[in-house]
Amino acid sequence: MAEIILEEVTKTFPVDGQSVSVLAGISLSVAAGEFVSLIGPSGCGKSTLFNIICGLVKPDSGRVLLGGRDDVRAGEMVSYMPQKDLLLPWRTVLDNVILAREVAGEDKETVKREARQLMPLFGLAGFENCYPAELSGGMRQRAALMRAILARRRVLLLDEPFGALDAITRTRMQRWLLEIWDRFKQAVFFITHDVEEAVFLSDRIYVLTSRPARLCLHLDVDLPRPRRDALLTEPRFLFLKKQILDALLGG
Amino acid sequence: MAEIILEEVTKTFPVDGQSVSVLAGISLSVAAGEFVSLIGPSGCGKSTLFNIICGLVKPDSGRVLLGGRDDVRAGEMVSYMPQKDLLLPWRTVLDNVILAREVAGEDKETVKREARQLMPLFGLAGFENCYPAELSGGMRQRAALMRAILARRRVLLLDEPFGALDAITRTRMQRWLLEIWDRFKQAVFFITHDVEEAVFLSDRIYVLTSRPARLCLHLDVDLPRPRRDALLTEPRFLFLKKQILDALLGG
Amino acid sequence: SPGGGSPGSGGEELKPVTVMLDWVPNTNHTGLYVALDKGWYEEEGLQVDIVQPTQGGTTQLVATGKAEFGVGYQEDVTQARATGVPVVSIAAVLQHNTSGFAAKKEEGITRPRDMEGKRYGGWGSPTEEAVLKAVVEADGGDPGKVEIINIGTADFFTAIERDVDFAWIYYGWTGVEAELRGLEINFLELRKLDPALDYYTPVLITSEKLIREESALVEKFMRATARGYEFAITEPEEAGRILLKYAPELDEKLVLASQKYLSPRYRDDASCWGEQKEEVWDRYARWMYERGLLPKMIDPASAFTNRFLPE
Amino acid sequence: MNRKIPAAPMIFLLVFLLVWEIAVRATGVPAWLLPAPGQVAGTLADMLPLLLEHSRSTALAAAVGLAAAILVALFLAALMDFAPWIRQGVYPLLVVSQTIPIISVAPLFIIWFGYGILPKVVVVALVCFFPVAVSMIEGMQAADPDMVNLLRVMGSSRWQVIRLVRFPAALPSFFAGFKIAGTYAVMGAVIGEWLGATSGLGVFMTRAAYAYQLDRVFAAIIIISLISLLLFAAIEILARLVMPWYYKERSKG
Amino acid sequence: MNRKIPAAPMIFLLVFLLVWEIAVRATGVPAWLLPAPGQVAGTLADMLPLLLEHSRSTALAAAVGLAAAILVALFLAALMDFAPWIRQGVYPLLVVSQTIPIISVAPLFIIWFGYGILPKVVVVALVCFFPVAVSMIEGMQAADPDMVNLLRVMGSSRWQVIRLVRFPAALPSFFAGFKIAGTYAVMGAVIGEWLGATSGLGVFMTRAAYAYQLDRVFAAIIIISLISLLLFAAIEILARLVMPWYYKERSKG
Ligand SMILES: Nc1ncnc2c1ncn2[C@@H]1O[C@H](COP(=O)(O)OP(=O)(O)OP(=O)(O)O)[C@@H](O)[C@H]1O
Ligand SMILES: Nc1ncnc2c1ncn2[C@@H]1O[C@H](COP(=O)(O)OP(=O)(O)OP(=O)(O)O)[C@@H](O)[C@H]1O
Ligand SMILES: [Mg+2]
Ligand SMILES: [Mg+2]
Repeated sequence: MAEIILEEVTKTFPVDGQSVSVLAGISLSVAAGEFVSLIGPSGCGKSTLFNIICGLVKPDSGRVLLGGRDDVRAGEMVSYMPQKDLLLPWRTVLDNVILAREVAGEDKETVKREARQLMPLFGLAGFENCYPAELSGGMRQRAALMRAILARRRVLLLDEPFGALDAITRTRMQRWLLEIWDRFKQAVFFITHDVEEAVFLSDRIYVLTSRPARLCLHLDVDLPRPRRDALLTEPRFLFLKKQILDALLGG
Repeated sequence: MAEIILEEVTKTFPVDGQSVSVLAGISLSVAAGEFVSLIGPSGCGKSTLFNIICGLVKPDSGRVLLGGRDDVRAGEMVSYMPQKDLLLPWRTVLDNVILAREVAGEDKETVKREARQLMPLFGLAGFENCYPAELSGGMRQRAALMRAILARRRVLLLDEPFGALDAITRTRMQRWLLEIWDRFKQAVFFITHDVEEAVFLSDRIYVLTSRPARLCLHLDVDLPRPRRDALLTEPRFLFLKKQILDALLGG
Repeated sequence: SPGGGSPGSGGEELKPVTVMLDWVPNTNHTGLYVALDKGWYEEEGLQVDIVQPTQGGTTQLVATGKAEFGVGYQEDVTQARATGVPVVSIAAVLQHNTSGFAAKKEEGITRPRDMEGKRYGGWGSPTEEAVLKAVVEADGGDPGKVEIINIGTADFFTAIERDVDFAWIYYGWTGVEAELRGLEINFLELRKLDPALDYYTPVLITSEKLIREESALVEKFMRATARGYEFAITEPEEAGRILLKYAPELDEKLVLASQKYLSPRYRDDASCWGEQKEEVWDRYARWMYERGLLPKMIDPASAFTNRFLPE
Repeated sequence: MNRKIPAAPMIFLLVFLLVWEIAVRATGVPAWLLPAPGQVAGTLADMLPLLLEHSRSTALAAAVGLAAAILVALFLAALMDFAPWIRQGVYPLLVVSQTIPIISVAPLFIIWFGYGILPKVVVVALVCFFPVAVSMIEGMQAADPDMVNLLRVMGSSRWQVIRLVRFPAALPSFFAGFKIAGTYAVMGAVIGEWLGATSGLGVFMTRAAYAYQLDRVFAAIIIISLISLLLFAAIEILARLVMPWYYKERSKG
Repeated sequence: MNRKIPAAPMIFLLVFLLVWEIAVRATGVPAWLLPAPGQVAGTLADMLPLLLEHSRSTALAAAVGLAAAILVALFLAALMDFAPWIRQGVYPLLVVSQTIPIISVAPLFIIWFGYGILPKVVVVALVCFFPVAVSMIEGMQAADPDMVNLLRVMGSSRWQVIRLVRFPAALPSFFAGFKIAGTYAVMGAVIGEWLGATSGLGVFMTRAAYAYQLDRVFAAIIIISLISLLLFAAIEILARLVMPWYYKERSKG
């Protein structure tokens, strides 16, 4: 069953008096348990698309179905990691990462215990009681990712979760994200700028053109799972990567 | 002559009651007209190092020399692009990018003309009169980069300028940054997480260990300039890249 | 503008003069407004500006010369002079004290000792406490059994609605209003309770300096003012209407009724309007001094003067 | 704020008046204690010319005083940003300036400023500058310290940091203080008139109160409220003009 | 704020007093108009026990009124965040509530609340709740809309959004309003005492004013200022306790 279905979604923003078309008829879907990536030039409308799925931005036309219905509150199904980390400055790291569960009314202490155990995994051990302003850029991003994952919804929307991470940490987090995904069978919808990352992680990849965004490539990543590091140099992998890069260049 | 010299700089932050050593004796230098990169794991202290160079954070011990002197105001020599874009939300894109020149007392209209011409290069044409909140993440980063470059100082400190950009835009901006650098002969001190990017752009690369940060590798990039895309697959390039990755893994 | 002086009719320069009232314009001030309205001040070469003040500021402002003339009370002038504020009373607006204690009829306060066990609503001056104590004591009551509450700016009618049983009123205004409302009250007139309490209230005041240096001005002012009050004595109805012209915010019925009550009492048994007797000043100052209300006894003869009253 | 339903305040006001009217009639409160809205409306209509005449001088004093207050407040806020010791020295004095009951030093006011419009203006300014100054000072302190640092690295002078970052960052807070001050301005002028004046709504009210005409007092209060509401609305509109970025961001959702 | 130089306010105060003393002596202003600080200090020392006794009831009214004001303000601010029509309907009424000169409706106060501590508390609350409410409302509106949106996506109720984002985001603004209100509280109690009371600094001042003892009036003003400053300092300390994240961030540089 499809968790997310977008049908011919369009969106126009008024920019400086004129109206700029951002999304020009996007249709796509993310099935249950699927890992789908979204790639596109900077400023093409990826974050806007996420905002539309979350119900934060109203599309000008087109339909958004969550779990097959158009009347479901996004919050019930979807957990969202925005591009800006949006950590609450008045909450410590620990209090920030448990936010979604606290909102859901769960016992704070239980969730905190769970969160404390995950801290080392996100490289945040020892910083539980820091305020966000005391973290480095990458640490903030990891905290935001942790908050989204701790929410435990059926769909994870991740907007460039690894953008501020160094190569090593990034690789480690990728591997670990795949593990999580495998374990909890959430659907993941993933925005990234890193083509290699997209191919390595995804079942399917949508590539968008620059503004106004249209789909210019819809790619099935027919690589076996579990994915191993060795994959990165295999011809099929490189071929897929090349296809995407070409689509981006051509788009 | 060295534009920036750090001698045995150390820095400790109080974190949650305990003191966490962040920089454990860092000595490095950036010569006039040189392109130097800084790589290190997320949260190791790279941004802190930049803040120390700018005089925003006081080191616990060690010396910072700018232009060979320790009494010079950072602002006179250095232009800083912070990791957070820090665009002023009440100024339009155009007014944001000219900020440093306006502060220097230059005629606003002249600088604005100059800025307007550069807008397409940064992919911001048509968004001159938008407020930052109306930009995408990547566009904000490009505006912040543009602001730093328009400042025209002898040293450019860039903290992950291309983190939020897609592969294509990123490549284009890299090439263009090299051009600028070639033209204006500024020294560039560059924080990045992308090892390939560092090797492609730099004269020299410093690699830091994780917290507390120490230098674990100091690498001369002995690749000819001008650098071409073909370089990316040359053995020497791949060797240097591998050396850095090993240092990061070992550190 | 209400209360303002009109420009001179003749070509000669008019001397600007400020009169500061004691409070809101009322029938105590009618003579001033009549003189203003009839142009009698201008005839004397004065351009008079009548200003409504804050409570308590008039005496100081007259003393400093910020206002040439003001409306005050004997008690106030005595207190001020004892503190060194150089003001002098130049006319008694009313010949006798028309104030007293009032209560609703059903309270049954017909003499001071009935105040025992009742609650008195005052405005917080030390003198009123002393007065209250004196009259209750003189009537054989225990002043300690009278509860005193500061009702500040609240008016009599509101105050007696709740928490307060009796208060100190001017009959010429509040008592008349009670009559108009048909509210039956018991009124204990102060001067009937103790002759020492038959002091002048209100009075017109000026500063010692003005008397010393510009006595001609004071004379001119008083000439026109006396004319105004004489007119108010003989023509209450018209005088009341003149007051209403300058203070249209007031209640017409109340002003006219009050004027009718006050007009015969401006001069009363005196030989002319405004006359003051040293005996009255001396008696009340001594009374205050004996009760510790004054830091020192004043010279009653220098606290007032009749010399500016027209023959 | 949704601008499509300006009916809401009207409805609230009507409900409020209705409750008041009914309460007065039901409890039989006499008019000299609490007049019913209907009666007040009648009085208001009768006295309108007189009220408007008095309003003019009150409104003028309020406007001039408010403008002076804003200038003083902005100046002080900027000054206090220059050094912590100025801040620490001046802030308590500002607080003290607000704790002096104006009425009790009224004679001084008249001696210093005379009987004209000046003392009223001074009272208004004294009442209004404090909320603006505090909001501005706190708002400037709340500016993102990283932005301030960025400007410092750019070589900004202190004054440039204030002008380019702290002031604009403090604008939402400033307008909160401005709204408070605007609300107080007319009231301040009325209090100023109690210090001594020949015209103005304060004069009107004291006289009406002295004559036990509470309906007239309430008519004046209605005029005061209307002027205050107009002022408040004007400030709200000004805020939208001065901070387009702020309202744009907040109307996205 | 640098906590290492608490000498600054003292120095400013001394300079201020010195200027005042010299001005009084130089111009020969009589004591019944403006007493010199030296004289006031003497009076203050003499009258201290009496002043402290009066202070007690004033301070109590101020504290209780301020606390009530904070509660009302927080409640109203939260209420107005629930729907734009509530906001649009209630906000003007709040403004109107501030434009009514308390003195002119004093009789109503007394009818409703009698002559005990209650009318004073009500006056203080009425004076104080408005700055807090406005600051809170505007501060809540200033919360980062993206954070609010994030909470919405998490499925927060309106109340959760208020509690988890809008309230904490509004805290710096809230404390600005709290400081303004705290400054007004003691003054409000004194005004309340003018409406009718049996003890308190307002009563003391009225009596002293009747006897032209301006030195006593000023002694009372000094006590009022001191209590207000203490209250102000307490609010500042409270702010530091409640918003450690805020002050941490701002002391980095
Ligand atoms: N103001 C502060 N207070 C306490 N700790 C701080 C503060 N600023 C930075 N730190 C700590 O210093 C360390 C280094 O931070 P820094 O921002 O320099 O890292 P970085 O190398 O730039 O990381 P990234 O690549 O993730 O941006 C982190 O552990 C961080 O928690
Ligand atoms: N609130 C807004 N008002 C006006 N324009 C907007 C607004 N939000 C987004 N836009 C515009 O919509 C376009 C797409 O923005 P979006 O953030 O979706 O891009 P993106 O694909 O996420 O880019 P990036 O990779 O740089 O984050 C941009 O041109 C941006 O200027
Ligand atoms: Mg984006
Ligand atoms: Mg960093």
